[in-house]
Amino acid sequence: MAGKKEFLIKINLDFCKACGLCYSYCPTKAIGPDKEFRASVVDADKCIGCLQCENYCPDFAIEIEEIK
Amino acid sequence: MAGKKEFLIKINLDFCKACGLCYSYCPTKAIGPDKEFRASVVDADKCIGCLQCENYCPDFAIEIEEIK
Amino acid sequence: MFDYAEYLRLDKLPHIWCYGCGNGIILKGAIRAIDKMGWEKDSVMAVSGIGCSSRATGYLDFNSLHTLHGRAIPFATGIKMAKPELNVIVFTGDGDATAIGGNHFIHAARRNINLTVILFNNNIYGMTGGQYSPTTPKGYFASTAPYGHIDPSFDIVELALGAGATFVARSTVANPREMEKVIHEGLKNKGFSLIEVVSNCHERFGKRNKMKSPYEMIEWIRSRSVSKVKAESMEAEEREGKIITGIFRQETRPEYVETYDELVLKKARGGI
Amino acid sequence: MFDYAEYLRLDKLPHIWCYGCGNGIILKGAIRAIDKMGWEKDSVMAVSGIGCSSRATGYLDFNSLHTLHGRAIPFATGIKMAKPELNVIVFTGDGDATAIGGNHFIHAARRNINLTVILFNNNIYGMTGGQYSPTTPKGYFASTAPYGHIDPSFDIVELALGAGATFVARSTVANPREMEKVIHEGLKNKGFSLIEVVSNCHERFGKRNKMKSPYEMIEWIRSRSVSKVKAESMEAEEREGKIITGIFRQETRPEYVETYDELVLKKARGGI
Amino acid sequence: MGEIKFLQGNEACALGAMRAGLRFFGGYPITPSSEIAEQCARLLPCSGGRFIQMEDEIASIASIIGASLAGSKSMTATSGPGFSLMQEALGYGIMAEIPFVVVNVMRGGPSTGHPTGPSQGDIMQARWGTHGDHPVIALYPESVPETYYEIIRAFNLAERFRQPVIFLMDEILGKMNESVEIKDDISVFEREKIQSRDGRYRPYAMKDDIPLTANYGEGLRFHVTGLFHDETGFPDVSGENIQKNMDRMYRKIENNIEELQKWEESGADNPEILLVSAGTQARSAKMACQELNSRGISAAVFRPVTVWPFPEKRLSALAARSKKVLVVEMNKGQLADECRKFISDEKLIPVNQLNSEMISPDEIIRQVEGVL
Amino acid sequence: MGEIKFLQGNEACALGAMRAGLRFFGGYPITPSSEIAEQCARLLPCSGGRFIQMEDEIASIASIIGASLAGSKSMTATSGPGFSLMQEALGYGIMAEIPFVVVNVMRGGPSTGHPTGPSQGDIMQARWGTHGDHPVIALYPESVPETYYEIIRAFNLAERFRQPVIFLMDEILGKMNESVEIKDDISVFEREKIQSRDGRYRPYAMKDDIPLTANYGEGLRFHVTGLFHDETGFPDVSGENIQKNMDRMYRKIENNIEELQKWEESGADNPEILLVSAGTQARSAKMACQELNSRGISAAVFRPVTVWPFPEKRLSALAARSKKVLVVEMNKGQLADECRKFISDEKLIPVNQLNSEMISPDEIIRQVEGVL
Amino acid sequence: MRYEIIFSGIGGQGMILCGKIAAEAASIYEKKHSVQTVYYGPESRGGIAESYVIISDEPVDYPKITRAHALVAMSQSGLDRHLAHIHENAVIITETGKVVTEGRIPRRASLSAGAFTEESIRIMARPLAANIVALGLFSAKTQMISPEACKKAIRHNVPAGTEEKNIAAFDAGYQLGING
Amino acid sequence: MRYEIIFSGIGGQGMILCGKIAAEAASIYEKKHSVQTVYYGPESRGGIAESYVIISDEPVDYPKITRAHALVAMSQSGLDRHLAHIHENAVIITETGKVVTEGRIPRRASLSAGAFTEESIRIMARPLAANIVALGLFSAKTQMISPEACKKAIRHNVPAGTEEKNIAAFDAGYQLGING
Ligand SMILES: Cc1ncc(C[n+]2csc(CCOP(=O)(O)OP(=O)(O)O)c2C)c(N)n1
Ligand SMILES: Cc1ncc(C[n+]2csc(CCOP(=O)(O)OP(=O)(O)O)c2C)c(N)n1
Ligand code: SF4
Ligand code: SF4
Ligand code: SF4
Ligand code: SF4
Ligand code: SF4
Ligand code: SF4
Ligand SMILES: [Mg+2]
Ligand SMILES: [Mg+2]
Repeated sequence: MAGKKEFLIKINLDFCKACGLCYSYCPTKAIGPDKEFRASVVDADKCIGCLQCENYCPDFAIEIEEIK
Repeated sequence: MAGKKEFLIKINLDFCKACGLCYSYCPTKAIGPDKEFRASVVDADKCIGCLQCENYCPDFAIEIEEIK
Repeated sequence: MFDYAEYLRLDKLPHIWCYGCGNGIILKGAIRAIDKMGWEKDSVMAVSGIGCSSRATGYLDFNSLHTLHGRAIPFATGIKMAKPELNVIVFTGDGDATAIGGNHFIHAARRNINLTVILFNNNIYGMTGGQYSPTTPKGYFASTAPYGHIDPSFDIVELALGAGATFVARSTVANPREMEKVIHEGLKNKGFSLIEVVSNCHERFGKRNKMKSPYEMIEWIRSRSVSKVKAESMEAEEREGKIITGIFRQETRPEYVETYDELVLKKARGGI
Repeated sequence: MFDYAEYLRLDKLPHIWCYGCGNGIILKGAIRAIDKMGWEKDSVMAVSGIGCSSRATGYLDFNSLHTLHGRAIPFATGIKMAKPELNVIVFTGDGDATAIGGNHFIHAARRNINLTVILFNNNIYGMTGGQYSPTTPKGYFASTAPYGHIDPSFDIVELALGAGATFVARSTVANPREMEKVIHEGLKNKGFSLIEVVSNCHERFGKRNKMKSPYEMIEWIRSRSVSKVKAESMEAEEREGKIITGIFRQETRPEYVETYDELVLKKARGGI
Repeated sequence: MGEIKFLQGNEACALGAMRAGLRFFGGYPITPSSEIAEQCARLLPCSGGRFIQMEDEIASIASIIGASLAGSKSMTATSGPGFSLMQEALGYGIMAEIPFVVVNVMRGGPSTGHPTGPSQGDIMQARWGTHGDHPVIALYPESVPETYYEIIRAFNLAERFRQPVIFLMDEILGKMNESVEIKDDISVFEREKIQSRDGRYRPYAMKDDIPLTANYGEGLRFHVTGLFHDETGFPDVSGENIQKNMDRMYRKIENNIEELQKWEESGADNPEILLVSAGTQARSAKMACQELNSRGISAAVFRPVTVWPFPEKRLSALAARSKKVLVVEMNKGQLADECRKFISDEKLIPVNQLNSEMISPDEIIRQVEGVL
Repeated sequence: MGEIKFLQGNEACALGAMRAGLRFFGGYPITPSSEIAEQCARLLPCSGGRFIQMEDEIASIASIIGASLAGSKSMTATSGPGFSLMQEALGYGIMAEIPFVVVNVMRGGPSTGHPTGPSQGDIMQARWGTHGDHPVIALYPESVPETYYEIIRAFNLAERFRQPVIFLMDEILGKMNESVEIKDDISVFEREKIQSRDGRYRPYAMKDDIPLTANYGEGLRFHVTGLFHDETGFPDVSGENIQKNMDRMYRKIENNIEELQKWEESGADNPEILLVSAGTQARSAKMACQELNSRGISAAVFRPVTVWPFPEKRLSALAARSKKVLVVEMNKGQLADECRKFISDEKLIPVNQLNSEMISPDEIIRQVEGVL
Repeated sequence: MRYEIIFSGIGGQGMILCGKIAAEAASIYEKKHSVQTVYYGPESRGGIAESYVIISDEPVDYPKITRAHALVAMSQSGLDRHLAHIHENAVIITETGKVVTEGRIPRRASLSAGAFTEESIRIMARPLAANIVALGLFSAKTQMISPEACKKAIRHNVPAGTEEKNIAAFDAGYQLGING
Repeated sequence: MRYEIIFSGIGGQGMILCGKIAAEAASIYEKKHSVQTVYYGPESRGGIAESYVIISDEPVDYPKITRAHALVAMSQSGLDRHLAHIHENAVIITETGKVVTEGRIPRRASLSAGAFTEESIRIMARPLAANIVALGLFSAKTQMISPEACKKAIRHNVPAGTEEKNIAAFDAGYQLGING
């Protein structure tokens, strides 16, 4: 789809403490919990770059980068 | 003069520190300073019992009593 | 005739305050207000910190406690918690209550514990020789402000309101009868009451600021005083430097120790 | 992409805070706001007291100082007086700033010294295990309130206003972008700025009060939040228990150290 | 036999205080003492007492002084940083001769130091922390059951001598769990008061150098101040009055030193090696001593329970008969330094460790072997 | 010869501090120290420094620690009650090794005590007032000119050893007027800094056990904490690190004890009678000594100027040669007690008075005659 | 005899409670002498949190570990840190999958591992009682404290309402020990 | 020789300033050694406020009074309290009318009294300089400190603008001494 932005979801599992905030607040469920409740990418295409996950993550463990 | 109240001006010179507040605030100048600036009765008849002197005296050194 | 002697430890007089010091005027107003409450002397507890003003407790024939600089309120809090039936009155100064004791002041206000705080605000540290206090007005001189004072002052009334006090009032020694009245209102409040009384210290403040006599200072105070009602219709700039008098809050909220007894004591007994 | 790493001491991460602790959300918001100021890192001085929240300074690649419980503000005051060119930011908690440090808080506000205080209000003493703080809401449980808490809370915004702060705002972790904005406004103010950020501590507060997860707690915060504008049209009872967010004062008044330098330094030099 | 409870040291401190008649606790949380406050918050209202968490440690100690003056047995609990903040008001309590108990659960210092580590670093501070000359009473138990009983003794001494009592614990003790037998026959000292007045009531009228001040609110209106004062309670800063009262305040302790002091001796009689150690650290010394004894080395342990006034006389006598005295402490040698006053430098061997662990029996034995 | 000024002790303290490079004073007034603050308020802005009156003593000491970290030589001044309140932050200064000077003009204690009376009651508090083990530097001059020069030395030692220095005065000294010769050749120590960084800047990198921490705001971003910390300044509460740093902090003092310690000896060589006395009280001892000497009695005075670390070694040597050692103090015997550690009880005679007056030469002579 | 146990883990795993239960069981319900001490970091969660239990027929003087007879290690560091402080024939209890034991256990020591977290999740749908499962295994393997005493102490120490689940967790652990 | 002076009075009478002027005069302008110490009560006004001055050719050790050579007493208590601490032939200076001296002065002591307050009021319409008048009398009677030195010290210590009045007050007191 022309014009649709794409995003890279970068998760740092060394920092992630599995609090669940990022995926709880992700409006598109582009991300979700892994087996140990850490953040993991469910469907990167769904990401709309709203940065909710990044803003709520207390642990500097998830960042969103726009792919140009 | 009938109805005019009379007042006893009681000054305790042991307590008086010569601050001058009582006679400064006396509206009738019934009281005034003595040689050492302590309170003294100038003219008891002028006293109207307004209690200004008593209220301002910081030293419990002057009290007004109505003579009945 | 009002019998001050009834409430005084006469053998401690004359007091140590300078001639014409406003502290004596406030002490008298407080005595008249307490008298109106009709309390047994045994039931009254007078607590003070350290400062000229804090010497007040020594002259009063109540239970009396002269504590540490700034700490009158937490001492009083402990007394109230231990014996809520005591009528606890705190006598304190601008330095005592709002400099070193500022934290205790706002916390007691927050808790709404039933203390009546009579704050002698002479805008200076009197006892230690005239250093600036949190209420010394800008531009005036103090022993630690030799080039003129630059600190903005606390508005003690605003501070008490901000902290949550249920009774907040201000009066001055220029108006002893009004002062007596607001102290009386404060004593009636079941909760934390603050009565700020602006007072004169010609010795440590006046003399450095071209006001040599008690009378001059009291008139200076009078000249800056406006009632709350009048102040409300004034512009902000006009209000600058004014002493606004009156009752600023008079509210009924649950008292701290009563709440403790109702909720905590009850639950604890039921629960265990 | 925002580069947090630029401002972090990465080797100190992961931080010691619990999973989902709001402290991390605030730290990030603060970083973004500081970034907007365009300051050199060398010119930023981060000062904190003691508490979970006060650990923030250790993670920031600025000049940083972890002081004593309650004393971050007077340490910061000394730093500002010594080197006014530093941009001094205080990271503190509800206990640190309004319990033991309450007095310093109101005095710095009074002076209008140019410090930006970011106050992490999680309504509890996190680090020591969940004792009630001056902002723990009534009726909730804490380790020292086993029968339910009875203290009225400080409204920190009201307290700062009452003390004379020139910038006063409140935000919450439920709204990280708004938080970032008000912190940024606070940083811009040349004078004392207070930004209270209501935060979540599920570990020490939530778990005792039927909110086990960070998410639940943040939603609880959100559910109680109303904007200042909206709150103004609410009845007093309705406002009860609400977290009112927004900027409550934003005012220009002379800054303390600048005033000192303009008046005192000048006069002293002229006069001697 | 009384009920047996399994308790944490901090919990035993709170329970013992309740047993001693605690009616008011004003405190501010700090690791590793907070459980004492938490327990008091839970227990006090069950017996009609009251708990308050104050805004800081200064307010806490001020509040308990006020409550004590109003007749409630009172206590606060803290650790090093808070204890430092309490020093001014502690001096007020000593000056105005007011009974209350201050618990200091020692952690690693100075400053914030090591909040969750043990230490015995505040022993000298307990003696000298507040300004001016002043006598001090300080107790320091070694175990959870002893904590329970010594806190009761702390209250009894406070009430009897009209003096704050400092109750030292350490992080290990505060957080340790042990069983305590709660005995039935415990004596609790109730405040004695001179109620009679001829003319003005004299709250500081003395009986055997101890003022038997009444409580506020019981009909005798009196004045209390932190200035030097005379029998009436009013300020008197004349040289004679100051000298007289300072002498008396010291005398009140010295003349009752046997009632105040308490210590434990264990191990060999007339030992060659004397181990001196207080608090939980003494338990390690005792284990070491047993091992030494079993190896045929004549060793004993002297454990002061009353730390201040320090049981100098007894220890001095014991030391005189020993060849070496090892003072074993989790600090830089505070009690050892005190012992220098009456034990010669040749005999005295400080054994110190400041790595947030108790000195182990092995280490003590190693040190003993080094001097044999 | 320098200018001669007639100064009050408190004034000399402020002027000397200015001479030492004082740039920031944060204080809270208290009798009998307030003139120091007042003078600093007047003098500091004249040299581009700044003065602030804080809301209390805790804020005062906190502010000067902050200012010192930002590069300004800093001082506060107080008396007993304020000094008690400063203890927690004083410990912070020791732990984080920050240079500043705290003046305590001693008055009658404990508590509010006798605000306008002199005493030497805070000498032990200066050593042990804050919690946890810690080394201390404390100076105590006897006269107005010595105050001027010793306060300069106090700043120099603080800067050199990266440690708060406690400057003791007494009410007599603070309020006394005397003339002072203001010399030109005074050496002022300027803060040495290790500026180089390999990787992260290490503010607590040591040179001869002393950290040469940079100032904030000069391009090296570092962290300071009151927790135990390693060379990087970040917390490290491991046992090894705590032990290592506590040992080093003590060593930094012990290894430089000769540079730190200062005392005065006057009177007879190899005296039979040795008078030990500090501060203004020593001046009375010196007059007594002269009189004794003139009566043919072999007497001398030992006056510690550095009170902590106490000049034990020298005094011990002197005492060994004397028959009796009288320790003359306006307190209950605090230095005398310290002397018990190295002078036998038979030799040691405490001469104490606590009536808010200096012990007179006559009284000292009377005491000496009593033991002859 | 003096019997020493280390319960080691990280904050949140309940090793401090575990030690308290064991010590209380020994002291109150088995009438032995016991003492429990703790070690923990400043972190609220995630730092070291462990406890030491001494059980003896005599009053216990030194309350810390000299050489442990048993080590319950719920984390890797908890195992590794303490291997130097155990008896050569100590009983070691760890969680399967979470703690690597290969090549680390002294030759004469006896190792028992269990899937504590799984068991807990099975019993109460949450991992919270993993520590109690481990305690059950410990009780079975060492026979130092009877299961009855342990269960009494568990009832006394776990939050009201969770007693039965915790007893079940203990039993599960105990069974692991009997069977394994 | 060691010369000791007591300046005694109550707060507000300026006896502390008086002592400072005397000591400064001796030390700065006459190049002797001197020291001044003070005693005062907690009261802002009205309590005891006095100072002690030691002047000597040698450095002064003990800074307090052993036995005073001169006593300037502006209050009754200031005289009475110190009579025990003066040399038998001391110089005593008091204010006429304010201090009763009859039967109190030691036989060999020399007493000089003056109406200091009156003099001050005459000179500056206020009683403030009574202390300086007394200092003048002291200077004349004892000759311990030259009037020149005193005047220099006065200029240095009184509030700006009041120098001349104070010098006049000193001269008036000095004249009293010369004449009396
Ligand atoms: C801890 C402590 N710090 C300082 C002082 C010194 N001090 C005594 S009174 C006072 C100021 C009093 O000011 P205020 O409360 O306004 O009383 P005032 O004398 O003006 O009535 C100060 C700073 C003290 N006694 N204790
Ligand atoms: C003088 C002193 N008293 C008490 C403490 C213990 N203490 C450490 S942090 C803290 C409370 C912190 O609360 P807050 O500031 O709200 O921080 P949070 O942990 O909630 O973020 C307390 C009481 C201390 N370190 N120092
Ligand atoms: S940026 Fe928005 S949509 Fe994308 S993962 Fe994060 S929260 Fe989900
Ligand atoms: S918010 Fe951060 S820490 Fe929490 S689960 Fe997501 S990535 Fe992990
Ligand atoms: S009562 Fe009034 S009129 Fe009478 S003397 Fe007093 S002030 Fe004057
Ligand atoms: S107001 Fe009182 S003290 Fe003042 S002059 Fe009048 S009577 Fe005397
Ligand atoms: S100094 Fe000021 S406040 Fe104190 S007694 Fe004198 S006039 Fe009153
Ligand atoms: S205890 Fe609370 S405030 Fe502290 S780190 Fe955990 S969640 Fe955050
Ligand atoms: Mg005042
Ligand atoms: Mg908090």
